[in-house]
Amino acid sequence: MKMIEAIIKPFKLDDVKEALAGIGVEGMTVSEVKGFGRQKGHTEIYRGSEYAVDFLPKIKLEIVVADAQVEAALQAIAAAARTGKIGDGKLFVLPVEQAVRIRTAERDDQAV
Amino acid sequence: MKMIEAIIKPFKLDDVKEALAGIGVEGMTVSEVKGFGRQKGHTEIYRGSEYAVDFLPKIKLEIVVADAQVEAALQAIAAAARTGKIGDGKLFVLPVEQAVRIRTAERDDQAV
Amino acid sequence: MKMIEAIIKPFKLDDVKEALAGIGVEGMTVSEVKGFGRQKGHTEIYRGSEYAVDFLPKIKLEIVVADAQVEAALQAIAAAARTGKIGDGKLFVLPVEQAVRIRTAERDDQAV
Amino acid sequence: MLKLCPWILLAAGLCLVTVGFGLMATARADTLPDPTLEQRLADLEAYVNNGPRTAEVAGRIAGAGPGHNAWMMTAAALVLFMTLPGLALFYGGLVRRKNVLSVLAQCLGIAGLVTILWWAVGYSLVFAPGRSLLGGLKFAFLNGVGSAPNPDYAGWVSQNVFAMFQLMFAVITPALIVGAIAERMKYSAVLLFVALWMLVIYFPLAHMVWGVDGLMNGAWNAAARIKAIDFAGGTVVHMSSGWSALLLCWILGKRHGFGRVIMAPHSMVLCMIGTGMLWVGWYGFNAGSALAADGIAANAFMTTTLAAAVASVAWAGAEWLLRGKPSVLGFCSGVVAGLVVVTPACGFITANGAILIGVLAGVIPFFACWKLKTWLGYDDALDTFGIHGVGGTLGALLTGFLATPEANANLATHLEGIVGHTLWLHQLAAMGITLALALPGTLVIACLVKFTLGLRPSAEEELQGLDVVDHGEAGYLLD
Amino acid sequence: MLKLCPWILLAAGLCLVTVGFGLMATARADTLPDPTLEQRLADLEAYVNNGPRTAEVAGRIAGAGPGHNAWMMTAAALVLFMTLPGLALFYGGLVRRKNVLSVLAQCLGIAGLVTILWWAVGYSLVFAPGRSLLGGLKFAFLNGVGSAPNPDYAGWVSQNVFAMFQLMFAVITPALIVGAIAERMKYSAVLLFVALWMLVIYFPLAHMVWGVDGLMNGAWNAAARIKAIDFAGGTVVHMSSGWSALLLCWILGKRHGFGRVIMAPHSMVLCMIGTGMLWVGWYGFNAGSALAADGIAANAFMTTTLAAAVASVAWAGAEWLLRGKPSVLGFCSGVVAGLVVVTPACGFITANGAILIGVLAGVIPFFACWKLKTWLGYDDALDTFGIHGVGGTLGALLTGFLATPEANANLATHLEGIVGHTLWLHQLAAMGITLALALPGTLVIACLVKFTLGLRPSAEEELQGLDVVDHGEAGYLLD
Amino acid sequence: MLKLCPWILLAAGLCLVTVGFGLMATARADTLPDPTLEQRLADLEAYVNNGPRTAEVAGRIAGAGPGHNAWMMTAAALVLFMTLPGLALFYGGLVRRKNVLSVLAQCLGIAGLVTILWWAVGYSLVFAPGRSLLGGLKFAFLNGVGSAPNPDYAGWVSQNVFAMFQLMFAVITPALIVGAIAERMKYSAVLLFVALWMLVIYFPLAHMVWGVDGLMNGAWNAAARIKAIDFAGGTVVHMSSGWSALLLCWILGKRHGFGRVIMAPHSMVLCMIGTGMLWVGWYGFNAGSALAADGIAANAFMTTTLAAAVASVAWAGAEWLLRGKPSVLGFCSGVVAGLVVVTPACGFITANGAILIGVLAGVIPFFACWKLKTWLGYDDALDTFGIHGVGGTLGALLTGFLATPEANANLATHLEGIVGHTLWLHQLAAMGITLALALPGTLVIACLVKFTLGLRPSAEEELQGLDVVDHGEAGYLLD
Ligand SMILES: Nc1ncnc2c1ncn2[C@@H]1O[C@H](COP(=O)(O)OP(=O)(O)O)[C@@H](O)[C@H]1O
Ligand SMILES: Nc1ncnc2c1ncn2[C@@H]1O[C@H](COP(=O)(O)OP(=O)(O)O)[C@@H](O)[C@H]1O
Ligand SMILES: Nc1ncnc2c1ncn2[C@@H]1O[C@H](COP(=O)(O)OP(=O)(O)O)[C@@H](O)[C@H]1O
Repeated sequence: MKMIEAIIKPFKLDDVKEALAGIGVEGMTVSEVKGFGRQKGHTEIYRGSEYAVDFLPKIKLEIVVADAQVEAALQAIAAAARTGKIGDGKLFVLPVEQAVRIRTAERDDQAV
Repeated sequence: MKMIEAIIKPFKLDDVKEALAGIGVEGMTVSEVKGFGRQKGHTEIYRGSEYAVDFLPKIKLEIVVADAQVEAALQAIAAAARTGKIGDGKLFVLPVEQAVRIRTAERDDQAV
Repeated sequence: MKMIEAIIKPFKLDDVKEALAGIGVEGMTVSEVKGFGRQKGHTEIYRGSEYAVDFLPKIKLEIVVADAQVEAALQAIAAAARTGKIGDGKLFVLPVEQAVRIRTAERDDQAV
Repeated sequence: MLKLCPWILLAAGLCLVTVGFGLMATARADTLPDPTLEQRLADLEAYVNNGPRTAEVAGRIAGAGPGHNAWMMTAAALVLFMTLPGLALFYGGLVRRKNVLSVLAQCLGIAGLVTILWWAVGYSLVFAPGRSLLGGLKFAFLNGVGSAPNPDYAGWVSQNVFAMFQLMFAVITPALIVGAIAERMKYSAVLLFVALWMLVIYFPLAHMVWGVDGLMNGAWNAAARIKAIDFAGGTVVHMSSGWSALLLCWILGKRHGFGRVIMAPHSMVLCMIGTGMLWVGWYGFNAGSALAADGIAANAFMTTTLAAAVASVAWAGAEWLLRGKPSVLGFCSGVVAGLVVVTPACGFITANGAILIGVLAGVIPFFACWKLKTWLGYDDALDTFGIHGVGGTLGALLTGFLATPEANANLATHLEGIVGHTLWLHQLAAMGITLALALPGTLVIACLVKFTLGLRPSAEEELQGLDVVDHGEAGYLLD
Repeated sequence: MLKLCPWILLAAGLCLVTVGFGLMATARADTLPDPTLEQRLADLEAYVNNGPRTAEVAGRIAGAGPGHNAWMMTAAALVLFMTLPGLALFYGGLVRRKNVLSVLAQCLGIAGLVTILWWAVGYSLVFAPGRSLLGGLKFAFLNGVGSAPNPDYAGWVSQNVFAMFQLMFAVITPALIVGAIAERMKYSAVLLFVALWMLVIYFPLAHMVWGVDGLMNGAWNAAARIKAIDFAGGTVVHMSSGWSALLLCWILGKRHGFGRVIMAPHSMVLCMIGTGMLWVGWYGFNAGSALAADGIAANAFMTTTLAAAVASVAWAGAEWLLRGKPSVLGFCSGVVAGLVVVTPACGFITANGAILIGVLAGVIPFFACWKLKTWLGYDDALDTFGIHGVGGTLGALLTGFLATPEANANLATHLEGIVGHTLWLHQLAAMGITLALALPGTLVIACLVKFTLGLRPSAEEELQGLDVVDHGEAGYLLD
Repeated sequence: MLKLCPWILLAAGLCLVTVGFGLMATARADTLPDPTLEQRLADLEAYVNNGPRTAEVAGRIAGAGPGHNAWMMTAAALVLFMTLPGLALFYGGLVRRKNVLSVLAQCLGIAGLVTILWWAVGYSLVFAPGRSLLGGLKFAFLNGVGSAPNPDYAGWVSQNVFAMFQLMFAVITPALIVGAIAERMKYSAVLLFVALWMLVIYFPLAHMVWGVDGLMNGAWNAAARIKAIDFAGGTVVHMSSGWSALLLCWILGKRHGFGRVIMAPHSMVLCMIGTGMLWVGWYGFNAGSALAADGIAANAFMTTTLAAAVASVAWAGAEWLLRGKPSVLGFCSGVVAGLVVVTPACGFITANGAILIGVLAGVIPFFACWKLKTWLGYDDALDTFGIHGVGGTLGALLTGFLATPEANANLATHLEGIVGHTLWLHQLAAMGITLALALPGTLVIACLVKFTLGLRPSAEEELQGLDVVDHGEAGYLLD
């Protein structure tokens, strides 16, 4: 099993979810994060003070899939999340050694 | 060392924390996430518009433990977090290659 | 490639960012988390009720770097984040098997 | 679906009834003699002095007086402001995030429901002449309640404005109860409970205290058996709601996880906004209860200010001494406690009386919330009993000791010989009657609702939060 | 940078013009005879009764009357409160987090812009005597608008207070439109649109309805061709803004992602705070429109309360029946709908009329927002049309049927024989004229803005949110 | 624990003192002759005109007049609303999330503390007759301050209402200082500083400007050495707090991380809500300062509206021109700046004067906040100096040039020959005295507090945020 950690633009979440559903991946865990990278932020000005807001809102998805599904999932996410503009985000694949479904105590591939 | 990533129902956090303390694990990092999975969300209606809120609030725990403690921790978390109802969550185990305690620069098993 | 997961004190974020920039690391993903550990929280009292707020606000950084950069990055972060007081945080290093830049479909070391 | 029947039916029923209801033309015998210049002058002076009109002549002033009407419209709007959004925010900020909308919905629903009841029968049962325990039906459906003043209550204020001013009191009283049962009572049950509570408890009680022929209207009803006084609602509003709330939250049981889970306020900021609005609105409540922009209103304005400010300092000061830190919730609680305790007294006491009330209002409810609640172990979620029950009781009693004709000459009319002597015994009697009506009444109503609609949501629903469960909405969407 | 020229230039231009403008000394012929005691008494009674002053003598009362002035200052402040922060919060809570400041900025900008227009020409074009379609320039730059009353409108209220009271109406009307076009219109375009809309639509319309020689001022202008009545702005305020909003949001097009992305309110709590403020402020709007603290104001106060409360119950009740849950947004929408529908009627109807209005105001706009919007497919983001357009239209019509001299004796002056008979036809005519002015006017103005400044931000900007794009700020910083 | 002694002791001490204090019976010699019809009429007319009562007869009007009392109670409530929750939100929204409650607690604590001081000695030191620099102790503990008017100030308003109205000014003035020192001053130090500041600076200054025998009360004290005018508090309220704030924040030093860390407002939404409330409440402040619902109040209402609106447009317009985007904070800052600058002038100027004030109020404080602060490098966290210090100074001076008897006939009484000529020199003198009192006073008090309680929390505490450190609470709990 692998965990795919995907950092994407917030408004692409629905598209990515649909794309994953399309290849049979229905489970995932989502969090709001802030990204630093090449994409430039904006400036906020409050009376005398200027602040360079260099963090940008991003969505992080964690999706655990069986090894065989990894490549399909990467393709699906990348295709759905791409706008072609800087800041589209990254996909990282991490190894997962075990998985447990809490409700049933099923393990590993059965668990996700 | 391993990192256990546990996705649980929010109101189970206190129970899980106690269960972990019970086996000597005192450190962890918690974040609020949203889960998609088999568990169904609810519908919100605002005047003319219906929205299927299909993400559900979950708590994510990250706990780094020595290899020997992994199984005990998994058992403890699963037992404490289980309600038997759909949506109880998952446990994932990821390998950790190094750990550093920033304050002391201690490394690896000493660091957690 | 490795993912360095750094848990630090919130007000150290700017220092850490600068330190990483100093060794050429410009990309990272940040989230707000809560830490449990040795550091003690505070007590909040609302009329008749006392609550021990034992979670503490922390910042989590996820930074994916090439294997060769890991040690330098660990040093840089630890130096910048250290106050010497309890609760300074941890660094964990996890293996990353693949990386993709969504915009260009570049892979692995090119992607980060 | 079925569960909302009581409410819908009530509203619908009342609407239908009114259709068949003929509109009474206000007959007016214009055969009185013309006034002399002197009488016309006297009438104008009566307006300025808020005195009685010259009777027996066809006065040239048709209706209400602008200064008094202006103030009473302002006051009525201020009292509405206390509930919407004042109290809703004060309470809404104190619950957990998942229940904030349920509190707002309860305040909104109560405002709507009570207005309908008030229009249909409530105003009449309280303020129409009747018997000493309950008013008549003369003003049902607000018939005959026009812009002319009703001299039984306020000679220079339009009766429709008076009726709306009093409506706002009827709205906020049951809304106070929401604080005790927050986070764990079904929405339909709240509404049904409130509807019955108004009919069984509030309307009779308000008539007894403020009705022209009410049993304990010591200041205005010469025939009152109990010569008690209650300027703006210590018994009617705060004791009745506070003690009913205690009983109801005891019947209801504790919130799941009470004492184990963190149930801290999700937004002290909202709570403080609500507090500010309550304070500002309370000027309408207290100074408005003079029913005129006269010297009594002016005095009530001052005593209200002093009591609120001193109590806030006293409560926060007690925290500082006993716990090391003064909290925003402490200041806010003190403000509200000071306002509650001064409510029955505000029009009858001097500045120094108000200062004393402020000190006691800061300290005694503080102990009720801090210690009493822990000892007795009830889950009064937002301290309705600790503040309104205890505070209202304290205020009603203190009024008995601190009221003085020096502050309000009316006390020398029917109450000479009582004020300053045995008044406090009459106050005790009034407090006893309030409890004798509120407690058994609440018990019966709560049981009735429990065995029909049921009082509580399922444990799962309670954990999920009432916002989503009862209203299908979320308070905040932060992404 | 260039884009803000219209606005800056307008303001700057007006400022310069006024420099050369001479201040008119208010000449006063003090050669009238001294009043008798009887006349002095009559003047005082006229003050209390809000009647006409004794003419032809040198009355001893120099200016306005304190009771009426007090109420009108309060009312004007309340109507400002409706917009800032009331409406801003009501709307601000309903948009997504990334656009909340853009809504606030629109309300603030409109308040500023309209005040400048009002000072320069607006007040004069509406309330100076002129022709039946538009007032004159006598009061341009508020010249001659002092503390003495203008007996054309309110004999006992200072004209400057009257002017500010009416300004607050002029501010909130275009701000209502913001609800329809929220989240997707450029800030500069909003301001230019509003400036033109005021000049072309609001000022003429308000003159026709309320101007002393206005075309459809049935109650006060004996020469009015259309004998319609509109107490506080059903046509002028709600129909004009509601229908213009419909057209504008149709010209503008839908928000990106409309129907696909979740566009739920980011803070129902803010929305509810705003609702409470709107309700409280609306007493200034409706009861203030009596322009005195008299019996008509008192009656409007009552009808406003009843309609708002009943409509909130009706709307939430409809939700409960048809969808299983009453929502906070339902209660809030019902409150606002009730207030909108009763606006043109409030000073002319009885309590029972208000109850009927409440029921219809809860049900009909509910269906407009629930079904009509879906059928027709326009993106009226926050339901300006569904509530103000539909509600204003409904209210203007119902006024024709429910107005009665029993509630307001003034209806028996110029309108005897019409009220209770053909009044509704006159109302229909007034509604027709309102649409005939508002719709083509909006079409032309919107096109003009579209082809000069452009109406919408780029898709990318819209996705990022208008707060950052148009104002360089974020609504909340939660870390 | 020890640290709160000053405050507790103060409160407790005052409470004790009052116990021994006898209540003065207000003796009244009723041996005056009966009034004639003519005199009774004249009295009624005096009420309507806000003129002086007929002396030397036993007038039939016992106390205050309802229209004026109604307005002044409303105005006092509005001014409280400015602080709680208005200013608390305006400031609370501008700090970082971890300090929001500390700002609210400072506003609440100041409200309580100042009320106690006011009751004990403050009202008396300001408004009891005394010497030109400070009032006497006649009204200590509000003794003798009843519902009868005090003709030295307002012949038709109850003195207790007048005292509460003025209290609200005394509350908001030190609360303004909070903006400069936000996020970095110990709570106990804030309270001690404020208590001393009131005694040493505010009470004398307010007496000099508004006291019946005050040194610079040009409008009402014929014997005033400095014939300056200040309608609603340009010197007393805004200059005194603004300049003291500058000095205090300079003594205090900068926040940790100033200029390096993002210190952006955590909630512009709260800030805007507060702004709306400030604007609405300011009508009580400015129009209320007429101390009657008369034509002067009416004029002040108009000028206040115009200045606020124009300044908001000017400030945001300046941002738009110079930085490309108009911000919500810009509009809000402009509104407040406009209100500040027009405060001393509002009852003395015409509409056109108000427009001019609006333009300057938008532009000059904007530059102070934008450039001056950067040049001089002080950390005036929320721009108390930039807006209140600079704005108050500007307003006091402009009043010297723009005041005109055309707007306020009272200017022709004691000030004929000065208004329109050398008035601005008197204004300059008054401004000088204000600074001469405020700056050394603040320096001494700040040092005193610094070397007893200490001014700042530890760096660690400041980083953690004052909410948890000083109050043991969190502003929001979002999970
Ligand atoms: N080395 C990295 N480790 C972790 N996250 C990264 C890294 N580099 C970039 N990111 C994440 O990816 C997001 C997009 O990266 P960015 O460099 O802005 O553009 P692009 O995706 O087009 O290369 C960043 O906002 C950040 O969240
Ligand atoms: N493949 C997955 N990868 C990551 N997280 C998952 C995955 N599947 C489920 N989850 C997480 O686990 C939670 C519970 O899963 P769900 O399918 O709803 O029920 P259950 O835990 O009973 O199987 C989800 O809300 C989601 O946060
Ligand atoms: N075993 C662990 N797994 C994951 N995170 C941990 C673990 N132990 C500590 N942490 C994180 O590190 C933070 C700091 O740890 P703590 O024990 O308080 O102090 P120190 O860093 O000085 O050892 C915690 O708040 C928590 O977020």
